[in-house]
Amino acid sequence: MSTVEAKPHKVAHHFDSAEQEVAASKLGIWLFLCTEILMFGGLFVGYAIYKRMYPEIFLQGSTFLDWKLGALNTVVLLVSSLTMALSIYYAQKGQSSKSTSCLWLTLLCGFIFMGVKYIEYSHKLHLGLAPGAFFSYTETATLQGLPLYFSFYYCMTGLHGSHVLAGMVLIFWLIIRSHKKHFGPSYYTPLECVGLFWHLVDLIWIYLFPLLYLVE
Amino acid sequence: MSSNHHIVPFNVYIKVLSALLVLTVFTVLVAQMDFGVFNVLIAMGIATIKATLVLLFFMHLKYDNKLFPVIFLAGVFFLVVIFLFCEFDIMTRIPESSVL
Amino acid sequence: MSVNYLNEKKGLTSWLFTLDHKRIGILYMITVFTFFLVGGVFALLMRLELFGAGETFIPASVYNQFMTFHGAIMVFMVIIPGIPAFLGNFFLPLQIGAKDVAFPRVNLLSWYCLIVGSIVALCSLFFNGVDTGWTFYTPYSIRTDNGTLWVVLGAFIMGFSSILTGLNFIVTVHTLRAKGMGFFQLPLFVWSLYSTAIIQVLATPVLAITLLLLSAERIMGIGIFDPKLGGDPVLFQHFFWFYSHPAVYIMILPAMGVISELITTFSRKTIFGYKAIAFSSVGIAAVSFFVWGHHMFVSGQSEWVGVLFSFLTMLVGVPTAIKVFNWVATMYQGSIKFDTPMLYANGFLFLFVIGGVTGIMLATLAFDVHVHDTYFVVAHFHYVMVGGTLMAITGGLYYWLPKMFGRMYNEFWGRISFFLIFVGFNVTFFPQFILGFMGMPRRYHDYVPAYEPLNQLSTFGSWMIGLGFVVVFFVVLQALFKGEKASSNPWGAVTLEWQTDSPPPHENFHKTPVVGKNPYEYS
Amino acid sequence: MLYLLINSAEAAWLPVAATDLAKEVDQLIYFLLEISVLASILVIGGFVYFSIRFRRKSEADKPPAITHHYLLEFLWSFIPFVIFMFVFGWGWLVYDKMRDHPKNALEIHVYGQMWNWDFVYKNGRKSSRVLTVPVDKPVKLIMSSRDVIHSFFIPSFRIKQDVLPGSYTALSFTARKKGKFPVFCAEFCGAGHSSMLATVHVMGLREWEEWLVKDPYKGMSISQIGESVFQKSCTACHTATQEKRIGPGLAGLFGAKREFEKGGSLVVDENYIRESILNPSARVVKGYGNMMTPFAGLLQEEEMTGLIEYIKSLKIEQKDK
Repeated sequence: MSTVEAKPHKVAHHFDSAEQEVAASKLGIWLFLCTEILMFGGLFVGYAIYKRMYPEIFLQGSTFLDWKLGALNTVVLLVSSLTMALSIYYAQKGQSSKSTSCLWLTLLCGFIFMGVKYIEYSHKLHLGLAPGAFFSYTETATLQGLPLYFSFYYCMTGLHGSHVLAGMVLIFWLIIRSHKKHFGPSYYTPLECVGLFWHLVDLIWIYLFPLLYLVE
Repeated sequence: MSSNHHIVPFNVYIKVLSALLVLTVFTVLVAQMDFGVFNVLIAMGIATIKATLVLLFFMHLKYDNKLFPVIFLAGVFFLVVIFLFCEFDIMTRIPESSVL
Repeated sequence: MSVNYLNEKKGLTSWLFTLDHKRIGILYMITVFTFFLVGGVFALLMRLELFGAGETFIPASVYNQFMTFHGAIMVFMVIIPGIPAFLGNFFLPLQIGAKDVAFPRVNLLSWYCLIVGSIVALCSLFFNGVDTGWTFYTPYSIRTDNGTLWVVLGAFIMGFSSILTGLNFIVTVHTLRAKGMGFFQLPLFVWSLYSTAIIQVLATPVLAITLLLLSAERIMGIGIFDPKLGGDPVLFQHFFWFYSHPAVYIMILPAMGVISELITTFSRKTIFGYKAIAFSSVGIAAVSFFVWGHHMFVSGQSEWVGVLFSFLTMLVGVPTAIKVFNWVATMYQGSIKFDTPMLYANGFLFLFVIGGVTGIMLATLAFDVHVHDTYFVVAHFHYVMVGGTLMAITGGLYYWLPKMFGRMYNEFWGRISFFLIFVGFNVTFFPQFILGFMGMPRRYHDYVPAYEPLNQLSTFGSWMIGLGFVVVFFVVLQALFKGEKASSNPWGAVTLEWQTDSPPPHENFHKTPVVGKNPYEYS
Repeated sequence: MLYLLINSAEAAWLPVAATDLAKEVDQLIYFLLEISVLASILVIGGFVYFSIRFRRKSEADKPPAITHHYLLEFLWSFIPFVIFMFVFGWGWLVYDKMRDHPKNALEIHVYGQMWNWDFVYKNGRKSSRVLTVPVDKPVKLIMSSRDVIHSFFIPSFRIKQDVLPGSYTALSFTARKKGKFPVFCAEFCGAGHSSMLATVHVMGLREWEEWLVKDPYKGMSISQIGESVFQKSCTACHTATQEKRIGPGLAGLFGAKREFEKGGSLVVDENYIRESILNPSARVVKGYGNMMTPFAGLLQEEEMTGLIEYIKSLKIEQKDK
């Protein structure tokens, strides 16, 4: 990381042109997003089925969640989506230091999100609101099937959280490359691909928030 | 090179974010009220509007290769398929009553 | 020998870190055949145990582990990666005139996913093994020994291997076709791989989440599939088969592609109904997502869903029938030469027809109720998976061996291997249809004495298959080290891979080909 | 090998059809077989004939380029489609009859557990491994599992249904033949899967009514009661000798010293046997898995006493025959 000189991107040997390379990368990342949707989707389908089977359990479960924290995290992720998109915008314009700052902001949002998540998790685990077999909450009377709600809560937010973490690692990698001036108007494919992934993580949270925190 | 790619204007991004934030406030407000069976539908409707905004502008679907929305929707489609079949199964199972 | 992908670089690391799709294809070949050997030994041991009623030489708990390992290895580590990741990796870029697949690094990563996944799965041996069958039905898989967790996680990781391969193929077909090659100039093997890739990308993630939930079930007792905590075990079966039924088309579609290539080449005649075969591949891939419930006719799912799934399953039969008829029609008025690959192609047709008609039988509701989970089902899917896919892999191996290694195999012993495998296969599995009618359930370590004669016959057959594959192994070894040099196009085939050297150079073609005609024009 | 074939030809086919529905299923099976054989002969015969007729005569052969033939292609898509729809409809029809549970049926509860079948009749009579039903009377089995998924399969009736934990499934039939018919478990359920067998005993109505009210243990000694409980509930995993199966053999158990998986050891007495039956996971013997289903609530007091006395009476046999 000693030199901060712009390094022009070299098209991989098996592509004829840069356009072909970009097209391939974007098609690849969209297919990957599709697999992500189906993977999360399995959980959503399970959620929908059990919510219809046991509506009372899900209603009672959601009262244990603090919608304010959920809303805060929603805002954080939305803002991070903006900064991610702006980072690409500045790269397209050739303003690479602004692009890098936007990436830093995105990473910061990721940290805030995980911090809030940590507060929520530790509070619940402290109360004994753990998934499935580890459920030990006894302070107030609860429905018999309540652990099932928390199984879904932890599986869905856990899988989502792990994706946020993965996204943060990728963004950190982008920051390093951005400092080395790898990106510019002619080449910003990694920014775009990681960006798409990050937006998808945001997209999933857009659904998770009302489903888990606001069910009536 | 890829400089011929469409650059979304700066203020479009800001408008989209504002819309998303407004919708977030809206969904929280709506959740305080009771619309009976429509509760879930409204919540999911708002979420879908938000998701569409993210897809179209942040994820550039509006300006990009038309194959990408097809891929994305294919994923959603098969989710709907697995959901419908499973629900159809569970709802049409005939419960056997115990007689002992 | 001139410079080619085999001798261009030397040393183990040049193989382990290679980004060349051809070398990765060879890595897959070695992996798949190694696992095939292991899975095959388990199969032989199982058949040996079933030689007589009562406990022959291993107790039920060990037998169940053999059964599970045989199933899991053959499904996840042999047939699913078999044709796409081995033959597909090698020949897809060659057939479309590309220098490589779109993402060579991802391609290598997918191989490592397979390796890491299988190592994780094998770790289960240190935790009392696994005895759930490859289907991991809950709640049994939640209750039984801890080895299950490792196999489930291993299968999860191997799923990524499959997803990444599929993703890579779709992008490659879309972006890297040679100039002048439209979608309807693609060879049919490519069409079949493309259809397979769609299934891999769309279905495998659902398996991934199912297996993740099953792991969570074992670690934390989340209860989503456990009736004790309010979960529904039948829902697990829905989720599982949503992947695993399309998965059988991941196994058979590429085999159909190989057969299309073999039949047209050895009949020296253009394929009959190119578009019908191409579209039926995509059609099968699409419909395959709507039929998974036919594994569950007696599982406790509702009658209406059963009827719906039975109907949809019948629909898959139509494009499959179209393919078979088109292959037969291709042979009409051809100039047919029975080299070993063509023998395998004909063997495929023979066995696949039987596998196909029994498939229609099984899709018929009332019929299925009697033979469901009996040896009839075992025989049916072996006719399709072994008779279909393995015949195609072996046939494809003989067909492309000259291209891959620049050497010819021994024709006489090639044919011997075919006859051993073909006859042995029928001796092994045909009696199992009858056992199914008699009512012998599958996954039985022991059976009532009335089933003994047919089981013994079946065991004899298994030895013949085993011997047949030993012959294949030696034929391949002999070809690799002592085989005659192969010309660039020993069969007179017309697809692009035969227009470059045998073996091909690092970037496949000395001059990037330009395509101006349909893929199977013999003139 | 030929000897084997001839020898087995007689027995090697569909088991005797003991209900009207089974005969209907058989008709469907025979139809499917006939049409499948016909189709296979057509296709296989076709390409075998082509293979011979159109062999390569010389390297200069110039086969015609036939790319398609719409009428033919339509026909070989449409005709199979019609046949498939026909068998689909037929299969549905018969399946619908299988799923039809008559209102006035005699209801019997069935419980599956690793690895045994228990049957409970309305008057409280219980039996294991033998399901006794009257001939010519509709019977409905209401089935559930105590542990994992099993499947109740009666080949002679051509019916099968998975037995689930946590919910009920049902199976109906009207037996037309007296006699004993085997029952298999058809859903993999662990080490004892293939020994999870039972028998359907179809008898005359009068005979069945007598059986229903008979005290099964009448005139038996305590130890004989134990033996009959052992024979119907325990033999999938235990033997009355020292031979290990899924669980330990029981001969010579009483008074022997056992070491446990979790450490510790104990000399087997009445209390330990009782605990091992009612709550087997409490102390699992070294070298065995925690597999046994708890029998708490499933045994009457006299059966428990009987089992203990029976196990006491099992002595190690002299191994010299």
